[in-house]
Amino acid sequence: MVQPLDTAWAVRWIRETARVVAENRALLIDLDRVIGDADHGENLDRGFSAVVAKLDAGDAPGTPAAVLKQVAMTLMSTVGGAAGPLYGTAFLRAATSLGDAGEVDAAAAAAMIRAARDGIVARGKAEVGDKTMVDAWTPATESAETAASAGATPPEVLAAAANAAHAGAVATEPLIARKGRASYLGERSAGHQDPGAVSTALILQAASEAAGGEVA
Amino acid sequence: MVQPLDTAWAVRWIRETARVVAENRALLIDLDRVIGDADHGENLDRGFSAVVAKLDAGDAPGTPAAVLKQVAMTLMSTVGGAAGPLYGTAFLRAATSLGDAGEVDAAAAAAMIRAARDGIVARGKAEVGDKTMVDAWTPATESAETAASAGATPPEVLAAAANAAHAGAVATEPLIARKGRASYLGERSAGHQDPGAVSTALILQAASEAAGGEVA
Amino acid sequence: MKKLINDPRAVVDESVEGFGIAHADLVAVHPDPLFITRRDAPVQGKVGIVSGGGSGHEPLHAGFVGRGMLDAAVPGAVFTSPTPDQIIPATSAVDGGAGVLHIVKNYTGDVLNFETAAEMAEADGVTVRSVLVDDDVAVEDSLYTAGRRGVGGTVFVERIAGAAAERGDDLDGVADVAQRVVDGVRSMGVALAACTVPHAGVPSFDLAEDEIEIGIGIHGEPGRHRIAMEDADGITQRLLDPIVADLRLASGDRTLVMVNGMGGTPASELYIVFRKVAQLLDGLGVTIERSLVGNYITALEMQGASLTILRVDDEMLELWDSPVHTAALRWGA
Amino acid sequence: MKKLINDPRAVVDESVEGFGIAHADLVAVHPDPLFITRRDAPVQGKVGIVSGGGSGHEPLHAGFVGRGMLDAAVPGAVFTSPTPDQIIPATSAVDGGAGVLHIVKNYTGDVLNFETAAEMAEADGVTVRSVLVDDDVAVEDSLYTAGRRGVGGTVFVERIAGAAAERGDDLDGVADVAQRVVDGVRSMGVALAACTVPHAGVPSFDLAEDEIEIGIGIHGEPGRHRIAMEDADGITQRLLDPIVADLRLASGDRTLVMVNGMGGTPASELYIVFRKVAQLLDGLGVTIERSLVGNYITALEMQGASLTILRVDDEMLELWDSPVHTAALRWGA
Ligand SMILES: Nc1ncnc2c1ncn2[C@@H]1O[C@H](COP(=O)(O)OP(=O)(O)O)[C@@H](O)[C@H]1O
Ligand SMILES: Nc1ncnc2c1ncn2[C@@H]1O[C@H](COP(=O)(O)OP(=O)(O)O)[C@@H](O)[C@H]1O
Ligand SMILES: [Mg+2]
Ligand SMILES: [Mg+2]
Ligand SMILES: [Mg+2]
Ligand SMILES: [Mg+2]
Repeated sequence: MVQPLDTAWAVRWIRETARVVAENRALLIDLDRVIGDADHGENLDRGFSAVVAKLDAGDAPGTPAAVLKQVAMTLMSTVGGAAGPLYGTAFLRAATSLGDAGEVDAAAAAAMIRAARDGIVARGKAEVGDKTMVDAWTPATESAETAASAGATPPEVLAAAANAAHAGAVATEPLIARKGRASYLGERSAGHQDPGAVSTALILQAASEAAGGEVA
Repeated sequence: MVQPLDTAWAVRWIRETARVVAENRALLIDLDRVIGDADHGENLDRGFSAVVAKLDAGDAPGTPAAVLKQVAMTLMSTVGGAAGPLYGTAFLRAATSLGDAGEVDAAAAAAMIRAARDGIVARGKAEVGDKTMVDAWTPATESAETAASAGATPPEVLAAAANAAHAGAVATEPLIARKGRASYLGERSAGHQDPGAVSTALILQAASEAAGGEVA
Repeated sequence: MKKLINDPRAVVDESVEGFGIAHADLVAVHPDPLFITRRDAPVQGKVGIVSGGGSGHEPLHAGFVGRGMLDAAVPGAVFTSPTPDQIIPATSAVDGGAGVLHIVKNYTGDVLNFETAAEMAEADGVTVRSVLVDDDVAVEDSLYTAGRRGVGGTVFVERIAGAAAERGDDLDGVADVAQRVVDGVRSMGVALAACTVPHAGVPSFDLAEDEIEIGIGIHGEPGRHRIAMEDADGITQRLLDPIVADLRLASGDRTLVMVNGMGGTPASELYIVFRKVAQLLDGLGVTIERSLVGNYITALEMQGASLTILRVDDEMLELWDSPVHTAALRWGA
Repeated sequence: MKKLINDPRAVVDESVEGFGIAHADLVAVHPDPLFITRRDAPVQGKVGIVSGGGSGHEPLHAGFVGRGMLDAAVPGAVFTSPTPDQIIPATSAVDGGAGVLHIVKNYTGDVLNFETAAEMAEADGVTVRSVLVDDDVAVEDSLYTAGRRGVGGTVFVERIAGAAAERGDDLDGVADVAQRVVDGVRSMGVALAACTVPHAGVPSFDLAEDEIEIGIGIHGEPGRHRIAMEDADGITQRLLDPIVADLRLASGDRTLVMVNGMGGTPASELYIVFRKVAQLLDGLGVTIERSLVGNYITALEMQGASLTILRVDDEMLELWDSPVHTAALRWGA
């Protein structure tokens, strides 16, 4: 069941994200425990619970961009840590890139992912290979853009992004961290997936599933 | 090999005590750990090591009483806790009871043990059955006196005392402590031997062995 | 056993040595026999205050040596009361001609050693009075037992007696106010995990992941009973109830409250306990006039806390607020 | 996991609430969004000092709010930096017209959240300067990493910057002296046992009975490497050496030294470490002008210690000695 990327999709995406983040709270805490400070799952769960509470309470925002902007502001004020500002910026830039469109087409979907990714890089200054969420967002962006230029449907663009993010997250395992808290471990950071890269894959997978997309 | 209870015997007694206390240090700590504060073996080991160091260093005291008085002063100033003053008093009273005799006969041996026991009771105010070292000293005193009046040799008096002290220590196991640190546990103090009663048995056994006595 | 120590038998000496270096402006360490005095001891004309006991309860007692509190502290081996040959010179060293008060926690060993020392110091011409602290409501007080233990209340006794001495009260006056604090103070403790005595090398007791010990002392001894783990609010209620009952605290009473960490408990948890104490006392109409939250009388690295409550009057409060300058308690100076 | 807590998610709120009750004479707690200010904030004409970060490091930062130190502390969730919507009102609340200094420990999260908050506070008309504390020599400082972490040095920066602000220095002056402290301070830590983050429920890492972690931070993260257990003197040498090397400490240098407990280490052990530090520095001809020994910046109930050394000059010492009155650090007031 393929869905248009409209405001309802954006709301579904965010609710689905909250659900999978809650479901994977312990996993994300545990990934962060090994090479960080054991809070990533707790932080995101707190943040996306607040996001859902806001969706439940307020008037539904009128555009996909308005949904994402509300998410950005809520994450910024409830998550804290590194992930709060990074995901906050990502959703804010994503919202900005969508403008006031009521529906997101394939090119706009790819552009949205790039905007999010570029926002994270602008704030966090991490490069590909530093073992951060950038290692999931970057291949996601590239795959989304490739799919969009090849004429994929919007849901297909999101599915491509999600699959690439997932692969990117898995590929962080052997890396030695050079940014974020895991970098303090030096070589001991190798051998574990980066929690932020894994949560990125979850978020993009939620976007895809909210669009009815199939994720491999 | 039965020995006279002279100054040499007193020195042998004390050295043998130091040896068995060191040997049973961990046992005494462990008994005290369960119903007290895990220091009895450490305290006595520190004290009797100091006693031996003093014997090694100084001129040999001239009488059994002089030996025991030196022991008393050293224990008083090195053991601390409850056992320091109690054993200090015991050895002081024992020394006093011996006067300036060069050799201890059977009656004097029994009187010495009673003096030690009465000193402990005077200082600590414990009664038989309170689960303290008094529960070893009291039967030891009675057995020693019985043996002496029955015409036993001095070593036999000491052996009787040691055996009774040992039995008294074992018999503290089911008791509920009413004095000393174990009393804070109330009924939870039952089921364990009292560390001070056990160390009393070791000390009296050393006295007997130093006299060539056989301990059952 | 993992500890930041060298030879387990040198723990007290080395620790006190470090303490002496860190606080050389406040104290002098006398190494053999070991005791600690105020830098400026004896203070002429002032009653000297001496306390002591087994080590392992830091900052008690050495951390409370200084103006407005103790003149001398006498540390024994870990959990072992000191010996008379330490207490006697400490007593003489702080006698400024007005006599010396011994503040003794009620344990057989402490009582006997301080008793002997007091007798001998008196024979040397120092007037000594003693006050016995026995504030632990976890222990039954009866003629047929060793009586209640001295625990957290000791901190309040040392502070208030020290303030009275600093004010210039005579020996009987200082002893009297100390006794009034003893009469009005009660404590109760809980352990979540045991401590390990350095020379023993194994934990003093074993607790399962879901058990706690209620009514523990400060020597790693087990408590009165063991219960299933509860939340902080529930545990706090268990600490408070017997104190309130024993002191017969009622609406209108004014108190000094200490939530004390046993050594291994983070400050954040102590404040969670304090929050509940404040709520419960407020519910009873009891006022908290002053409070301490932190590690003041510990049992090595034991995890847990104790609650101490003193019913105060204006005089005690005035003494409490007067200047104090020690390593562990300082204000107004 | 055994802790004196209620709901693991309420730990910070409840603990800060208790802190606010216990220290109502010093601080005001603003519950939503959560931050703590000096009772008398804003102090007109004085530069405001704000710090903050994840909770779990108590007494840092709330314990350092008061005269001569911080005007506001902003606590995040446990080990999670606070959010801009907390930092912004805290900043405004302590702006007495002379601007506000943000003291930020160098972690990605803290840096990003404080950066955003500073930008927004500036937009609201508050002049903000920031200083980044990065004193942990366990971490490699390079363009290609997140840089060194901020740990124990934060205490010195907060105290000395706070003193400068209290003295009446302007914002640039306060920021400059804070930066001088950052430049001159280095730290190194060791863990004997990990802590357990309340919402995680399991220890942050596992250490065998005979292993310790060298170069740990304050968030329960593992250290740079794991070695076999050593005695206190050996461990102290390992903490000191890299600091001495990095600061190029040499004969004649004057220092401020902190031996800090990670939360679960008894004071007696910290003094044993301090003793060795004093001996080793003495051997190098380096003077310890002032020292702190105790729990000042912790990682919940972690067992271990950290060593922090600041090379001081007369001005820093004068600022250090000036009156400070906070829950955790107090003298001259
Ligand atoms: N500089 C950075 N750029 C991009 N991502 C980063 C950066 N620093 C950290 N991250 C991401 O943030 C994640 C950690 O988030 P979280 O645990 O919530 O914050 P914190 O590290 O403050 O505890 C890491 O797994 C990593 O993916
Ligand atoms: N009042 C008392 N009378 C007689 N013996 C006592 C009394 N109190 C304690 N003891 C003895 O002292 C022993 C404990 O000695 P020790 O552990 O060295 O001292 P502490 O209890 O001060 O740690 C107990 O096992 C008991 O036999
Ligand atoms: Mg984290
Ligand atoms: Mg004992
Ligand atoms: Mg003892
Ligand atoms: Mg964090």
